[in-house]
Amino acid sequence: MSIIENHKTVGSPLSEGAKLRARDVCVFYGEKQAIYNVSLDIRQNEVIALIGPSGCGKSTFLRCLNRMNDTIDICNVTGEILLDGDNIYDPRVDVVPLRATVGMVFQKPNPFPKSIYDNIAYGPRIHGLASSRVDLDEIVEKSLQRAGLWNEVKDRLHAPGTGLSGGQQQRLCIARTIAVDPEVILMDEPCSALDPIATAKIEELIDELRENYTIAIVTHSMQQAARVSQRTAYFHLGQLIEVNATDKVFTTPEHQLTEAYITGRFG
Amino acid sequence: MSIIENHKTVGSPLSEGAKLRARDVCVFYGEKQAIYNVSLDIRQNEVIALIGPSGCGKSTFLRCLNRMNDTIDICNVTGEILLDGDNIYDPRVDVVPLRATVGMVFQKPNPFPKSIYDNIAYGPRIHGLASSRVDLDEIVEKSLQRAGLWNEVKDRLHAPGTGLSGGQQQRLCIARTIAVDPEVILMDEPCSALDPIATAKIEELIDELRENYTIAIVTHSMQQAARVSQRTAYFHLGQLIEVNATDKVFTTPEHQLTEAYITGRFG
Amino acid sequence: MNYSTLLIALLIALGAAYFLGRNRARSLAGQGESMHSLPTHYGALTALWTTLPPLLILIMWVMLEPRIVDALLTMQLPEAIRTASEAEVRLALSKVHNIASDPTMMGQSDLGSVAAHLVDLEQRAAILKGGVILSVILLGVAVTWRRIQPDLRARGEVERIVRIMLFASSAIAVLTTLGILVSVLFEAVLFFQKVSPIEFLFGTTWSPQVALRADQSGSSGSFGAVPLFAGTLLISAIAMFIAVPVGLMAAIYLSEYATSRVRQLAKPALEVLAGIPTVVYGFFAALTVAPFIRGIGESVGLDVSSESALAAGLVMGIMIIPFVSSLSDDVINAVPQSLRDGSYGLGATRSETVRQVVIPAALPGIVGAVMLAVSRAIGETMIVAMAAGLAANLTANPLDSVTTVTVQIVTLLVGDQEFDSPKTLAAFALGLVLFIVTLALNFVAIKIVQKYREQYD
Amino acid sequence: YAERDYISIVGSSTVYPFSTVVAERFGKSSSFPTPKVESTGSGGGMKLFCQGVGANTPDITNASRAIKQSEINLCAENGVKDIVEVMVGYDGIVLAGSNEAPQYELTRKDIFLALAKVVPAQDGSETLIDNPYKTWKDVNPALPAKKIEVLGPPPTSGTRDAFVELAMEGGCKKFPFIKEMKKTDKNKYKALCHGIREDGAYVEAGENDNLIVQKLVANPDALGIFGYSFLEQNADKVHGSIVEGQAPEFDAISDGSYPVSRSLYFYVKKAHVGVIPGIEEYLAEFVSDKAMGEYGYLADKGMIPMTEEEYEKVVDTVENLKTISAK
Amino acid sequence: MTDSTMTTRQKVEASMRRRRAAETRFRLYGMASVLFGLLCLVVLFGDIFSKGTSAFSQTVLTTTIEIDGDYLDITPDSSESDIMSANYDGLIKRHFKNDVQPKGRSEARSLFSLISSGAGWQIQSQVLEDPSVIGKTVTVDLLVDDDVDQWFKHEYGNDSGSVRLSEKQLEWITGWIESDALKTQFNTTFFVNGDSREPELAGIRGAITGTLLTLLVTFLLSFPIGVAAAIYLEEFAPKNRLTEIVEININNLAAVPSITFGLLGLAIFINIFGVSRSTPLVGGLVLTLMTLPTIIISGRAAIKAVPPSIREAALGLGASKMQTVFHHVLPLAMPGMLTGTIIGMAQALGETAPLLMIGMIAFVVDVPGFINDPSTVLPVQIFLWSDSPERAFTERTSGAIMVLLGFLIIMNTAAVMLRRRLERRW
Ligand SMILES: Nc1ncnc2c1ncn2[C@@H]1O[C@H](COP(=O)(O)OP(=O)(O)OP(=O)(O)O)[C@@H](O)[C@H]1O
Ligand SMILES: Nc1ncnc2c1ncn2[C@@H]1O[C@H](COP(=O)(O)OP(=O)(O)OP(=O)(O)O)[C@@H](O)[C@H]1O
Ligand SMILES: [Mg+2]
Ligand SMILES: [Mg+2]
Ligand SMILES: O=P([O-])([O-])[O-]
Repeated sequence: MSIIENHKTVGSPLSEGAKLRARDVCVFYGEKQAIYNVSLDIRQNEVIALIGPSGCGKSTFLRCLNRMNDTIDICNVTGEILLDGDNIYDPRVDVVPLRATVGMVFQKPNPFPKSIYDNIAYGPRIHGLASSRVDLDEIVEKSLQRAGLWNEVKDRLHAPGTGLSGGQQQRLCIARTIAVDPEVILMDEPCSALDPIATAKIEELIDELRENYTIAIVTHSMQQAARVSQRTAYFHLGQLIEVNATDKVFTTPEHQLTEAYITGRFG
Repeated sequence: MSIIENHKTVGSPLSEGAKLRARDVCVFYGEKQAIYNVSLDIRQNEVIALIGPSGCGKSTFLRCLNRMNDTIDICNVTGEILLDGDNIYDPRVDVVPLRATVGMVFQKPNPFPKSIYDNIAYGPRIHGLASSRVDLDEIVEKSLQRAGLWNEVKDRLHAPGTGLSGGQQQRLCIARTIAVDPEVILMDEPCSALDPIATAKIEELIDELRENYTIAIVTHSMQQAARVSQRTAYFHLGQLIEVNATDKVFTTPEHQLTEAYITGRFG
Repeated sequence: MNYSTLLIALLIALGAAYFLGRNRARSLAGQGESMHSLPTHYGALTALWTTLPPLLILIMWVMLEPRIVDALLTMQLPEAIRTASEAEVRLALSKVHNIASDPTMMGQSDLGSVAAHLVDLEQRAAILKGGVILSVILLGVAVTWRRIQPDLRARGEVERIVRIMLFASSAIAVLTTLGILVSVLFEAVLFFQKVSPIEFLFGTTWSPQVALRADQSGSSGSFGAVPLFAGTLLISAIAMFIAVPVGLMAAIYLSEYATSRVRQLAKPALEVLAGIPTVVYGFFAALTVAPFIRGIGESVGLDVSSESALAAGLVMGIMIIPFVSSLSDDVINAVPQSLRDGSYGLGATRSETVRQVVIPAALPGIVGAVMLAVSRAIGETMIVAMAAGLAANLTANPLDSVTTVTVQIVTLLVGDQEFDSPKTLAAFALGLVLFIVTLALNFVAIKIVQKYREQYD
Repeated sequence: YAERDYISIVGSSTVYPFSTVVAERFGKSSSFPTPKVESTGSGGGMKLFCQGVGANTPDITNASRAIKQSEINLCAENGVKDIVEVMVGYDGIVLAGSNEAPQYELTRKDIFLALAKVVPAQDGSETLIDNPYKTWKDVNPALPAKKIEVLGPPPTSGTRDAFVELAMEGGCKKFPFIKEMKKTDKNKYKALCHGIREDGAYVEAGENDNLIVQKLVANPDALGIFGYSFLEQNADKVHGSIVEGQAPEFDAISDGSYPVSRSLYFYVKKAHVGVIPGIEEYLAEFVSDKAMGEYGYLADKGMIPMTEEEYEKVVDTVENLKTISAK
Repeated sequence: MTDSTMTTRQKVEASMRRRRAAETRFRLYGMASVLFGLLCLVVLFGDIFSKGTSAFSQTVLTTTIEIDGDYLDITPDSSESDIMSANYDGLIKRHFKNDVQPKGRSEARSLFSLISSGAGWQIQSQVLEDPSVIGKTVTVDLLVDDDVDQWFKHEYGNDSGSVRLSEKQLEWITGWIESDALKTQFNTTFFVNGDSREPELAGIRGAITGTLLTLLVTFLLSFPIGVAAAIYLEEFAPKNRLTEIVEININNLAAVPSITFGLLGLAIFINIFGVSRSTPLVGGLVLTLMTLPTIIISGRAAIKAVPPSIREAALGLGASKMQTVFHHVLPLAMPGMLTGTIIGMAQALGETAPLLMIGMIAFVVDVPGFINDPSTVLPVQIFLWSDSPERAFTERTSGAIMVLLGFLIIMNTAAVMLRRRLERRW
């Protein structure tokens, strides 16, 4: 299944007054191109789901949005990404406030080798979000609660975060991210290791967060995409094939590839 | 929701002539008990799904079955686990052939920092499964194909395995495990990072493997459990609550906790 | 004010400035301003600006004060001395200093008045110094205090300063290299004017027996450095032959097999080996190991010289075990457990896991450790001088006595020397060539590491 | 230039043990601080000494040989013009063996034949051949049939220079045709007489004399070359070989009948006298009878005192601070 | 051998014999390596201890002596300098002359040589402390000469030919032994005195102080600079040709013979910056240059070993590069950096060659008070003593080595405890 080099995204990738705008973004890992000319707007207070087959570049694209790709030596990004109108790839931009504003939950849970408490408290501490110990305790508790982890860990807050189960680690990382209260949250498969109940809890959280924040979520579960997102973007081999309202994508996809993917006829 | 200390598993955890039998297994992480008196038989040529809320002990139990828990210092296992009638916790047992016989796919993908080829070839090499280079190439190709990764990586077999996307890494780890051709395969959420197509591919693989092997799979997706498994075991807070034929569990669960979990009424 | 008082003052200023800056930021934030950075960043910034400039001034002062004082004193010296040779002036100055430090002598010398002047100068300099430093401190506090406004990017500024300090630190290491190169190069060039580089590099006879005195003589002396390099190679090879397997296996055992108790005792115990003075190793090698080897050799009918490369190499190997073992143990320990799990899960034995997964993942660190050990082996002198002799034999037989480049450098430099004799200059030429050779060695090592580097995670 | 109130001494490691005794006694019995004595080797000491004048250069340098003209020139270039040379005494160089081995009776000719790189052919002709001798008996039938193995200092050492000049050259000259050569081809003569064999019979064993002593104990067949004071201290372990019929004993070295001994010196920067406190007093202590005299404490430490006549001259030099140029 | 009809299990079982053997062998190699290292340590320690313990005792001669004010020409009211310069040696000589009655001058000399030349100073310091003893008769434990000390301590000179004492001398000594005047006591001198050329007066206090000061300077400079350089090179420096050259250079510095650092120190610190010779300051500076490569190299290896996911996690939360490094990478790399520091400092603690060039191989009697007083260090003291003719220095050399090792062990223990607290596996 080969696709044209310069595919034009179908649907409505762009929109007025968006919070985040990606324009003609290409990403290379060394020689290998992983993202081809993607343009996509993400609106304030919306949840956008990024879906697509494994290896199609969802994580890569997501990582562009807060310049986490900078940390990979061989990774090279071209194009523009504007946050509230400012190009985040401008050399004068300080990535630190950027990343504090655009938070990220990674695909593989990566707790710090510190206590659970310190894992959560780290962000608020460096950003000076808590003025006192009590404040901080509160932030930690609140974040853990919202991530649905509080009950499981409340009596071992000072045990190492690395001693948690897979799903617990994932929720810890979510809690850690929301603890710094970013404006945009990027989530790379936040529920992949979670049971339905925990998943529901996180989906609830996403719904709740949407009121004040902008969220981009990578997911493999179409049900989840359907449940939490307003718009869905479909990636294929590094290209953005289609962006549309979620119900439209799942009921009447415009592009044949999207259709093939969501109906499971593939490969 | 508190449960009685010495819960008796409902359903049919035991069965004649099983391949793997767990008897009264308790697991402790230091002081903390993670598994309480679990007894469960796993039959030859069956796929058993382990489900339950995050942190309930699924991974822990799975890791007992090939003594992967040995690698965690503070972890302590009591009870008996018999493979083909031999207690694998017998001090005289050598874990090496045991683990070659009972293979494992981990929850977090952990490719070796080697090339994709070497990741797969590692097992066959140490066990001397391939008598020639050609043999080995064949094993590698076959395993990657069965894990649905061949097409994506065939032209970069000598690129590092750590440079793959999350889902690709997960499939790499599956391929690595089946490359050594174990008799029992333990899979800890093998599809958590996979898109529906790749998931379907893996489920197909599981179905195919079942003819010759015994498989235990941890999953958070009830649909998946329903699709691939013959029996389902439900864990809750370290206890094995119910074991029954999969369709029975999902249609008429015996235990109220199971019912609460599969209907999503919980917490 | 003397220097220790000033240093204490600086320390106090450091603490005070930190709190001042932080509290100002806090109070601004308390007034509802949204500060760009955390209060601690403002504190750190204030602390840096109040202590760094005075510290730099102080260092300059330490270096310049004696020169300026002496220049001023020189003008006070009697005409006769001042116009005489520079040596006279220096002598007089030394004398003035000595008189000044002993008040009873003040009146007894014609230089008494100059000494009194010196005492006076020193007092004034001390006051001036104290004043300058204190005002710079206050200036720093004041300026930074005023600069603390909501839009001051304190964190960025602090980080820039820290980054400069980090850079300066690594620059020191590079400057050291340059310094060494310069200090060796000049004299090496002089050497090569006397002895042809061809002879030096390819000659196979090393016998620096040249005359140092007009009334004395030696044989003409030959400076073929090949035997020295061969000896260095031989001894280092023997040492590495001990240290690498033993050290690496010990590291593996400690990090992968041993209980944490054993590890915590054995690792530091092995580290003690690196700190035993080399004299001790030298005596041990010369008086215990060498006769032992000789005894064994003779019992099987081999002709073993009483000084052998083997004895020195073996003992040197023991000395550098901890370089390999401890540093490797650290990097092995840092390999994530998930990699080991992956391997065990496939049914690999511990040793297979170690050899094929852990070691490759830890390779860059291990190579670093081994290179450090090799370096130490090449640089060691005492053991070789005491146990392997000083005779430059060109041989690959470990039972023969050999010598190394470093030993020759040291003996040439501490022996009876003369600044322009090729015998002394040879030390510098050897140093230069050794420098180049090890540079090449390191280059190769880095290339190997880059080629085989396996980045985990 | 910071002030310095103590005397700074550098130089020979051979003179170091004697110089330090004086320094220590001087420090304890006077109101001056104890001088600092560095062991840098004679050449290294000279280099420092000749760097210039002033408190940051040493006042005195010890040497196990006389100062060289080139060094005097260097000193002069750097403004060190007036140097006082003080002879300290003698140092016997011994060829010692383990007490478990018999005492050798050697002549300088034996030593030369045993250790030289090239020797006259055995047939008595005037051809020179690479040293063929393996055992002492080969050299001189009167000696035991033991392998020639001599542990001695490396070519960079002053002791080696002295040994070569005194023992080897002395033996070398016994061959008339070589002695002739001195007049015709001085360089060849020296190369011949001073060249030590490098085939393993002469073992360059470093400069730690205690180590050589202990190696001799471990290896009784070998001989070692070192200073008399180590022989004296270790008389229970090693003995000195007889050279030219004379054992290395105190009196024999003192009166010159033991042929292998050299003089030790130190040099004083006259310009520093009066600038650095205590130099005169230190010199006085050094040349006092209780230190340098026949029964002085330096003799106790193994230094061989000089003759009465020489001593008089030294005392005179020191009292009048006679510089080298005025000599 | 591997038959395609065999099942995996059979193939694995078939390979197990060989692999188990390999495993056992591997494990044994590991254990043997550790044991070998420890054995070497034990042998070296045993060697040193067996030679060195006797350095901690000293023979003294108890005698009753009259502090004869007339002979000494002092009274309790004399000035301090008069008391200082009085002839105590003469007093002691007179005392023993009267006591033992030697015949003739040479016998007297051999009698006097049994008493340490420090005995006079012993009396002197006693009188200085309390001038009222002048004119009284006091009992003192006089130090004996090193020959007597050696003979007495080592079971009367068990190596039969102990010819350093004459018949007559042995006779006197035996007399003292019979009257219980000769005994050994703990050698406090060894710990409170500076260097001396008389073994019985020689101590290591100066060298210990010098070592402490020198290492303090070394540590205070090399640790922060080394860590900072490692951080800069690994985390901040752009990865290009230049940094590669820098990296190679630093690795290369580790192979530079240590004496070269002495040359450099001489050229820079002494000749250019005018630091005085033979001081802990210049010694510390030179040793800093020497230890830096070790700390930098091990520090870089430790930083490299921190998994990138940790950095990502911190960066993703909006931590700056600097914060990521100082909050996460550095703590995780600290154990490795400490190892490098331990080894580097241990090396600095045992080093002599570079100190030669900067004048620390020296005879310094007075204990240094600060980093710019002339001083020496323990390894130099050991080196100098090991090359002294006097036999009694042999045991003192070993004694000093024992002290050095004690020093090393204390230093390491502190660092090791710190390291243990910081270590974790992830
Ligand atoms: N290494 C460890 N040290 C201490 N406690 C642990 C460790 N690993 C797991 N636990 C605890 O044991 C319990 C069971 O963990 P386990 O990993 O088996 O859960 P799980 O059922 O696999 O959950 P998930 O679906 O989230 O992966 C949890 O409470 C977890 O926090
Ligand atoms: N560090 C890297 N180096 C080289 N190639 C990489 C790297 N990371 C990702 N890639 C490649 O880039 C492509 C896109 O990867 P990406 O991680 O964005 O996929 P994804 O859509 O997130 O897939 P998944 O759902 O499996 O996580 C893949 O082909 C992958 O192999
Ligand atoms: Mg991904
Ligand atoms: Mg799990
Ligand atoms: O140190 P020396 O010059 O006497 O060998």
